[in-house]
Amino acid sequence: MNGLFANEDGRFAPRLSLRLRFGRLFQLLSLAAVTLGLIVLSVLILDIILNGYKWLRPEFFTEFPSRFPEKSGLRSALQGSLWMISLTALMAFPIGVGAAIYLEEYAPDNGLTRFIEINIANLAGVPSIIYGLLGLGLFVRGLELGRSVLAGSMTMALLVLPILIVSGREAIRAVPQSVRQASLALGATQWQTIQNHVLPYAMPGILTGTILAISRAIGETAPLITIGALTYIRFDLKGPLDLFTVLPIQIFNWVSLPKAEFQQLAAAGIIVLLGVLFSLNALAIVLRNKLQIRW
Amino acid sequence: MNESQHVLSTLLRPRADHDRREKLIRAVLLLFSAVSIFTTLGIIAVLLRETLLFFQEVSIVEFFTETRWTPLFASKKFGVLPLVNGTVLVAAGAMLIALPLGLLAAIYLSEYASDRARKILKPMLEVLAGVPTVVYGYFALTFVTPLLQKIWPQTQAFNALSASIVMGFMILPLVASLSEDAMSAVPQSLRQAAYALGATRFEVTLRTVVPAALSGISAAFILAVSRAIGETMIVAIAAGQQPKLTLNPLQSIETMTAYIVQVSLGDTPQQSIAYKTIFAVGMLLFMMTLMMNLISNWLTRRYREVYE
Amino acid sequence: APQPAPNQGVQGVEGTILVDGSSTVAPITAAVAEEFQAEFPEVRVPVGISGTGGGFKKFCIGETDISDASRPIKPSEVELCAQNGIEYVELPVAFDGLAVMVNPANDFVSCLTVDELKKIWSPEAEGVITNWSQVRAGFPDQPLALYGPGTDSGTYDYFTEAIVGEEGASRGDFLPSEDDNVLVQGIAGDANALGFFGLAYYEENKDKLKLVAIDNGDGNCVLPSTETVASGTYQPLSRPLFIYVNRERIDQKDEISAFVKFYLENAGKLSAEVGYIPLTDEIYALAQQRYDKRVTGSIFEGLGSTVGVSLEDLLAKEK
Amino acid sequence: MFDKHEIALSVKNLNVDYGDFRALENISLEIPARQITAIIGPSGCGKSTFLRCFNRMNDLVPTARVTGEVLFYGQNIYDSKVNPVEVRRHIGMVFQKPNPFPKSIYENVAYGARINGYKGNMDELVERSLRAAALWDEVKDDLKKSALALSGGQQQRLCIARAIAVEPQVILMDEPASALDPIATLKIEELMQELKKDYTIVIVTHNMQQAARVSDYTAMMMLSKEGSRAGTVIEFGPTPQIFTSPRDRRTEDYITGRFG
Amino acid sequence: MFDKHEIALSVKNLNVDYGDFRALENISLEIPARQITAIIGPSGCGKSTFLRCFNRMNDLVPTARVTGEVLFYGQNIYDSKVNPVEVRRHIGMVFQKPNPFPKSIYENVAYGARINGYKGNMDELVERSLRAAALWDEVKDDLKKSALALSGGQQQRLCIARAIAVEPQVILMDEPASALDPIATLKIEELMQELKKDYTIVIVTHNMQQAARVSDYTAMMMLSKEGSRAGTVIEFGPTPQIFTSPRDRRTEDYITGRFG
Ligand SMILES: Nc1ncnc2c1ncn2[C@@H]1O[C@H](COP(=O)(O)OP(=O)(O)OP(=O)(O)O)[C@@H](O)[C@H]1O
Ligand SMILES: Nc1ncnc2c1ncn2[C@@H]1O[C@H](COP(=O)(O)OP(=O)(O)OP(=O)(O)O)[C@@H](O)[C@H]1O
Ligand SMILES: [Mg+2]
Ligand SMILES: [Mg+2]
Repeated sequence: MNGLFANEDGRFAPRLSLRLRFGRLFQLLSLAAVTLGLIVLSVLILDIILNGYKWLRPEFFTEFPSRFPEKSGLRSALQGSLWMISLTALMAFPIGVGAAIYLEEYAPDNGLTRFIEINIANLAGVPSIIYGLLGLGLFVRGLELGRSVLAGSMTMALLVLPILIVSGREAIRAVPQSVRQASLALGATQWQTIQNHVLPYAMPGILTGTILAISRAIGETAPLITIGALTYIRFDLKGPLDLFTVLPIQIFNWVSLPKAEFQQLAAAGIIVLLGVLFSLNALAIVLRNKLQIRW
Repeated sequence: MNESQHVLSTLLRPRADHDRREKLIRAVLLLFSAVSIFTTLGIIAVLLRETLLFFQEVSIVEFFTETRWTPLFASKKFGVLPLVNGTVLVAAGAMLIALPLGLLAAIYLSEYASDRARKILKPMLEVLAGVPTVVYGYFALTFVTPLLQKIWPQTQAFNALSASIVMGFMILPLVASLSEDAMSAVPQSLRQAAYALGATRFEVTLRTVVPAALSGISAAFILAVSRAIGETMIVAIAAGQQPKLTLNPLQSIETMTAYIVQVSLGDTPQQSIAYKTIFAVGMLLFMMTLMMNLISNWLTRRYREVYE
Repeated sequence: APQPAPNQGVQGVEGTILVDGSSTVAPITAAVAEEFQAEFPEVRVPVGISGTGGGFKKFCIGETDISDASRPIKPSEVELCAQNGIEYVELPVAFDGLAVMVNPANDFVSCLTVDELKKIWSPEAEGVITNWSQVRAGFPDQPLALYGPGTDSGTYDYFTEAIVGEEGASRGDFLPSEDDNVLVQGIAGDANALGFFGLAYYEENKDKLKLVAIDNGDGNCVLPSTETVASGTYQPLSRPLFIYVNRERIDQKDEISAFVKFYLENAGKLSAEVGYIPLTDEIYALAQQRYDKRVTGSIFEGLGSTVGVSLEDLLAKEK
Repeated sequence: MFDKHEIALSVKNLNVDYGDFRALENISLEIPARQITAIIGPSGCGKSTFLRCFNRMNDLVPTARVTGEVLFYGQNIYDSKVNPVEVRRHIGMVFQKPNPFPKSIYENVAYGARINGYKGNMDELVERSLRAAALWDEVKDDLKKSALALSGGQQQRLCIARAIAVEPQVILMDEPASALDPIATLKIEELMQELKKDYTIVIVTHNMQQAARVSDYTAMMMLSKEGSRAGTVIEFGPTPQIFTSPRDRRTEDYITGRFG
Repeated sequence: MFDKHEIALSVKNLNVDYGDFRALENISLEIPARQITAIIGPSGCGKSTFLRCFNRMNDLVPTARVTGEVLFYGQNIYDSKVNPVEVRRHIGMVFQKPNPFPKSIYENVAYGARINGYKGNMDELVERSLRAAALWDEVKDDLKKSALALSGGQQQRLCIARAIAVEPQVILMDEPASALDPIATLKIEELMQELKKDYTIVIVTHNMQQAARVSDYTAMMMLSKEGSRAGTVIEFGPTPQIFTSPRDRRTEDYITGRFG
């Protein structure tokens, strides 16, 4: 190989084989990182599935919780989770994306903007239980929504907003400036430019944020317990102002019961929760893959 | 001349409907951003009153200098340092896993994996982020801890390390996903420029793509650190509830969040001083993440590379 | 078993009964609610687990109708209720036995005296009593690892009061967890372990744990069981569990009075089903009387403790 | 100077600063309507910056500050009452680096018309614009293909088609033919001649021949003085005059230095 | 054909497909060492695609498939034993659209030298490369400034400086002067004459004058046949011959159609 490029004049020392070996090592390392993550996931999921698959019978979905494991189901929790996720997404998505747009596209570079920015980053680190306290004071008591699924969703929306905003901003920032210029030069208004170009091109990144946010919201327990989501519900959820429970609370509850069968029931509950998560995310993922542009 | 009149009239007749719409949209979006301010104000309002009440009974000096934290014992000591210690220990451990592995995973997905592989692998990793944290907690306790005990027999049944490890894996997809997005958004022309100079894929990745995506990567890192500090259930289950000033990850510790959840779901009367501690601890946690964010904000502003 | 069809059961009574409070008591209330709703399909009884403290906070400002409690109401909570004009009827519903356990690999401990437990758990023991040989002459030279419920739990408070003599007074260097299943894991995986928690969790994990009998100073080693707890021979580690009912709403809302009545009638059977120990028939009868008369306030007021007191005596005194 | 031509754009005492750095200094000139005006000058002297002043694109560069006036048929477009969106709608632009939207070819062309509420037949408009930009034949079979998969020159012509499609009154072109082959260049130049019947055209070019060939008026830009890095227009007049008898020594040097 | 010149690159039966679409068809030619070879032809005929074949940049286009051989001093660079990194190290490239790194000017130039383990004085190398690319005077006071704040032409010259800095054996330039003013163009052309003493240069240009002025050999590309969209080299030879007595009718049409 070195013979090929013979007139190397000694002013460079490319040491290519070393660099290539280094690169291969690095590639292996990064592949290992992905694999390790997936192995952990598989072990975790396998463990759960082995524990719980027996309980995934039709009754598991149609029955309410009971003190008898065989008669127990997660009907109310599943309803609650679906309601809560939909309401949360409905509130958090527009607000989160809107805020991201404002900060990237409109906000002047001043103190207020910087304050908002830091504020958002900071909110991402506030423990979820504190959001629970906030939700209890603000929505349950302040707005008198009671311990309704609406109050829970609003709390959850606040909780996931930072994730949405931060990822949304990064996605929007990654849209090349030249695209904005092209659109504005055609006489598009700023909003038209955002609506027709910035948002569509940033959508894959925004959807990643949405996936992460939904994932977070669907698995959270502590803030909902604090605002008074109930663990034990034997009736159907009829509207946004109704009392509710969610899958992770039901799981949390089963896990803490003494009977071993309930532990397995919890595992089955987790399988269902992951199933819900998967189907919701699948939608976002399909969309994301469709929308991905390589510049 | 009618042309100039026409131009003049259209120029000075800014399409009123458009204009009003633009203003409205801008105002609404500003309002959306302000939600975060209201949230913060709300949190401060929730925390501040009780925190002040707490500090009327306990001196701030004791809070920050005392090395024992026993508000629920008969002999009460209010030194928050053990809790801070636990939080930092677990979060640092989790970051040691999540940041390098997450970034490496992102690099693999963005720079090495084929299009098809990426489309399959990325969502699979993201499922990791959706497993309820309670599940992770049990996983740490019943799977990771026994493993650790085989390696280091002195490992306690509840310990910081297993919580750190599992939390690291929980946060990994957050880092990987967001970083991968940032790297995918780096224009292909930059990669070409580097390749054309005889850079290997490794060098293109590390010297061109990663720096150009640094803004997004650091945003992911900050979210990850914040998430680690704020995570509750894993530590509450697997790391124990024993506030201790130690750097030994094999020991049981208690984090600030685990303490907050323990007390807020526990049997202590909510009017007691013991209960008020959670507001003081929450406030401190809030301040800590705020400091961290101020610093990282300053850093990213300095080192951000804008590409076009 | 098939669900009762909606048209079965008692008609006419409808509404929602909000229950919140201790997670220890919640399984009993949930079991009662399950049976109750089968009979009264128009009544909805959701049960929350905000903890005894969180439950009382909500109860005393009128947000809930019934509060589950693993300890009697405390003075600050009494005051809060009073401020908001909330009167309540306090009703014991079951016993919770506290079991002391070691790892099955431990072949030298079968019985411990209260004094030995005190020696192990008292605050002075912290960093001092760290080896089984220090507990009793003849125990092997083997490190001692302690497990117990979180310091925020009623169980912990009860245990420290009963063993050490002061609520919340104990050494700090034990491994606590809010979750009894976590403790099971801990003790099952640690040959040096000694720990305590609710008897129900032992019953479900007999193969992983070894139960320790308790000698209450009289030389008799007693193992906890339904009989020994109910009869009061397993002392001092059994505690009563309660529900508190909003006095005003009993009369305002038919569904609540129906529910409480149903609760007292069925608590014995149902609490046993979910792993707790029923009170004696006499105590249930006394509780029923107390309820019928709508006696408000706590029988423990001024007492501040449930350790070593006989529920039967206390309730009887009230008549 | 151009008694026979109406004045479309008139620049008065224009300065542009990027932060501390003054990029344009004290420019005044008048651009005749329905004529082609070329801006020439060495790289980095501020041609693109100057061009961006005509449709307020400099608003988008955060550090840029424009002072002075640009009158569009007598109306100062930097007046606070004027909406820049409206300005850009009437004064279109083709950029130096081709910047197609990452959408299909069709969508790229149709976009501007769509947002401006074009009421005619869109397919026709797209075809007409692509033909005018000499791109139709190459892409007619594949209008759905992503614009990013086009060659450099194709992208540039697409951007021209896109700008034409909204039928602005002025078209600013920043080196529109720099990425084009002679045939395409000629077509673009013919297109300009065509467009000039109705539109005012300002082009930046560093191709002297092109300037000489197509433009009616030429503005010669240079760094204002030795050592400074601020550009200015040192000479402006009818193209033949600039190319045959420039008054400024530097213009002569620049032009002759290149010709031949 | 060029007995006096060693052959640096030799192309044999080269085809390139983008997915289903054949972009280049059956190209064979030989590029002499230490000479300047120009590739001319209409937009979209595959000039850039062809150029990218010389340093395996097409490897980076997922849909692109190259068949045939490109021999570099006799060694097929598409051989599986050959590492593309090594190829690119020795066959440098300047792209059609300027693509500076979002780093400082200095870092842009130093980048390639650094990764290739340059042993000399980096400051000197940066200065030398920037001077060679005729950019030094404009940026010498501000080497820390972001490359993105440069004008279009400045960016292009920066990319040239960056490519020179690693001292490759062959330099491929895709329309290197398309964004440059005549002065800078002249400097680049002079630079090429300078470089050609040591280096082999291949440039794509649509500027006939430029091709005639600077190149020693010229390859004329066209779509291979009417109706097809695959490009090929229809004529190749010494530049004077191509420009004065082309053998192919289409070459003559193309060149004469443009000149004058
Ligand atoms: N990545 C790609 N995917 C699909 N088709 C492509 C891609 N890149 C180029 N093409 C097509 O291949 C043909 C040749 O493109 P190429 O960029 O090589 O042209 P060119 O001769 O350099 O043109 P120009 O002078 O306009 O730059 C064009 O029809 C173009 O649309
Ligand atoms: N965004 C910016 N920030 C700071 N300086 C800038 C910016 N854009 C351009 N400049 C500087 O302003 C000067 C004029 O730039 P401009 O792009 O207008 O030149 P130009 O005449 O169009 O050059 P070219 O022919 O190379 O395109 C240059 O010195 C350039 O470095
Ligand atoms: Mg320019
Ligand atoms: Mg090209």
